[in-house]
Amino acid sequence: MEEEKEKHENKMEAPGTFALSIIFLVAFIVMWFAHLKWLVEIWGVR
Amino acid sequence: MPEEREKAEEGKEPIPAWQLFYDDIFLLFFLGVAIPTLVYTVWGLMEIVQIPELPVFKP
Amino acid sequence: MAIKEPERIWWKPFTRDERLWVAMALLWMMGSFVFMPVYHFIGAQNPPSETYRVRDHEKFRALVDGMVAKYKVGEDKGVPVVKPEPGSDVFMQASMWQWYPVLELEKGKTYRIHLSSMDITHGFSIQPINMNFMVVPDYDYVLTLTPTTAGDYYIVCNEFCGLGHHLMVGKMIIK
Amino acid sequence: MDYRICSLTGLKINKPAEDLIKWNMVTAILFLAIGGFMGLLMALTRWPSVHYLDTSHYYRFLTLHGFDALLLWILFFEVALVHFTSAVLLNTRVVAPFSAWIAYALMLVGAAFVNIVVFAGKADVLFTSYVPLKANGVYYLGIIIFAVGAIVAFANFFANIIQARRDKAYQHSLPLGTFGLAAASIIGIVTLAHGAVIMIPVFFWSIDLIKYIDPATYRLVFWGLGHPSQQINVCAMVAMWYMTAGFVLGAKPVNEKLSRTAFVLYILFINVASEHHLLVDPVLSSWHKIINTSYVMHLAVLASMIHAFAIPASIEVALRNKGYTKGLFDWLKNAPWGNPAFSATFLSIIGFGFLGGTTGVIFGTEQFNIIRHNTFAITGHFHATVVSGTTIAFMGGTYLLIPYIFRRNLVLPKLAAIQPYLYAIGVAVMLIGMMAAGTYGVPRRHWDITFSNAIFSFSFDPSADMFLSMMGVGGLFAALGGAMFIIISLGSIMFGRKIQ
Repeated sequence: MEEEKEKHENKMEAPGTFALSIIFLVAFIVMWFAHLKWLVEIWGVR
Repeated sequence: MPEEREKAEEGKEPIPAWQLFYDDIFLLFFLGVAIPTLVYTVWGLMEIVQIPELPVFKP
Repeated sequence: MAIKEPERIWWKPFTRDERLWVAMALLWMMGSFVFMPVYHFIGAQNPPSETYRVRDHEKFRALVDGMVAKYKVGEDKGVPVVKPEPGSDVFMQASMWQWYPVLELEKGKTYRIHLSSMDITHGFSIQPINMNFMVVPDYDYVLTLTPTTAGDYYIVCNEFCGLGHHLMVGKMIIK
Repeated sequence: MDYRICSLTGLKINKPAEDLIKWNMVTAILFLAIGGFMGLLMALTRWPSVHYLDTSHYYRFLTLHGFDALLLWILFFEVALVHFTSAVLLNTRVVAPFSAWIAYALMLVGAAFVNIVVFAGKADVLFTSYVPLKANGVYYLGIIIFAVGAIVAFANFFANIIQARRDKAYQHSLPLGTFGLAAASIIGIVTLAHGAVIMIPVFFWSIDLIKYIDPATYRLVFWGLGHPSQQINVCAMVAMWYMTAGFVLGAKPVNEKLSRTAFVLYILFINVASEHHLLVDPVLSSWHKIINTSYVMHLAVLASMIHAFAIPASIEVALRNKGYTKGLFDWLKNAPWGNPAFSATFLSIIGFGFLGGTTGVIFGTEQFNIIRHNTFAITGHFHATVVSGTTIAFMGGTYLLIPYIFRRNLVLPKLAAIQPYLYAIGVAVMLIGMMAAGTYGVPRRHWDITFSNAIFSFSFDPSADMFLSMMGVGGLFAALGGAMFIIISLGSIMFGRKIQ
């Protein structure tokens, strides 16, 4: 039972999707930081 | 553990509490109405009511 | 299946890829959430929230006129150009379809810019620096603004305000 | 009871449910045709070298484009999904067909009021109709009637669920597709209640019975309608993704706990995203802005990222089980790309995730909103979510349901196979053009960005013109793809070969 559970928990069910998701996350982070760059270029306001 | 397996086969193993919570559509309904209404609408209206009048500025 | 009722107990542990993905996504989301309050204290660019209620539009108009009378330094296409003192309260009036008056500000100095509308909702969009704020009638929105680059800047209305919406352009001169 | 057994899926289909789904779907498609045509006119006007419509027609048709394409097409389709998931998927019945038809009639009457009054030129106020901008009373009355009808329709979902439970149509848990529509219905009721609450006083104000509506209060409560109505779409769209993967490939959610957690996070937290529209408003305090825009700590965004993983993963697992196990992407190569229901779903996941979701989180961040609010980038963002996300998903849903519900095969199957690609590429080009133009400060909802007759004249960076032209070209392709969808779907419903 324990063994079975461990085996399940160490399984990669969808490695292809996982790789695609990482690409997505990287694109997301790059876009976010591009906006941070645009933000600091504007005038000060508060 | 054979005993446990037997129990599961009979369908007697208790359903986890989280699963019961997720299955309770009407509790979710209540929370789904209450959270945005309080956090967004009611709080927002309270702030709108409390906005001060335009003070006097020296020209 | 998404189209059938799941097995009796579906509350089951995640596999490795699921666990990793949820952890990474959660980490990134927490990071981008914490950014907001943190930048509020350390950043120079934050949405202002100082606001006053303007029950009487004439009261705001009188403040604008008082400022124009005191600080007027010229005219640009018939609109008075005003050069207020750094640090002072500056009043900018929006109406269909004009920004009044033209402001002349000093680079690197801080001003308290009051925005209010005399009629309907307008959008205060400084171009080409691309900073955008809303101007709501019956409210005074105070931007504590520090222009950091010199040049001519234009104020475009970017909230629909009737058929003359596209004619509503104002000007700011930063020296 | 009046049931038939679907020969393709084995589902037990209740006759009133079938009729309700048919009528709501056809109505949705007709409003998409109107709204989409208006969208074409919008693209042709904002394309600088074409600049087709005059000022007043631009704003008039923009009002209609927003209402028909954003609210009517999507909500009518969602009501069809309400009946599909709460009655058909559970092999049970619509418990109160009469009230479901009342809901349909109210929605249709409200929709007709708004369309007629806008066409007549009495309500050039755009979708948001910010007071004190005033439209004819019929406009607000139409919205109220429509909202009440939609509330009744979503309430029907819960009535059906209670009855299904009594009929022992399910034991403990709803199927995931139904659970997704439960999330959509919960959000729908919150949303439409906000709409009714604010539109009723505004209606009285428009006929001079009430003197004053506070503009800030209107903005706050209106966005309790305006933004969450898009969150209904998100839930319904994600449920559609799961269901299409299930019907087409027999895919099974990789982990019910994961997928359901994501829906629960939507129910609890996604609605506060209304604040996105008020970030650079006066009135609200910074804490209200931060807590609300964070979707309560970005947990609702986490939910989208979970779905974005869980659905392709379920597709991958299903295809791997069919034997496509070589390497990382063999399954992707061998997916049924020629099936428009599947390809539309996959394109919708990519479009919504990469373009819509990311920009939504970024533009919804309190500070970033200063540089994006009311620029064309915002228009790009919500076209990414609503068009390249929801609309494409529902197009796939239409292709999926025509054989099951209308019992007809698709006409022009070759055209149907390429339609999702043409539409998705057109929309992607269009909205990338919009987003890029927005980074140069080009405003949304603006007839003439050359400011040729304005007192102070000013020009945007010339690159903005290039991106606006890109938007125009993309818009043309999208319109072509949209027209193909209308022809194929209505053609199949009327003339498709009958399935026994």
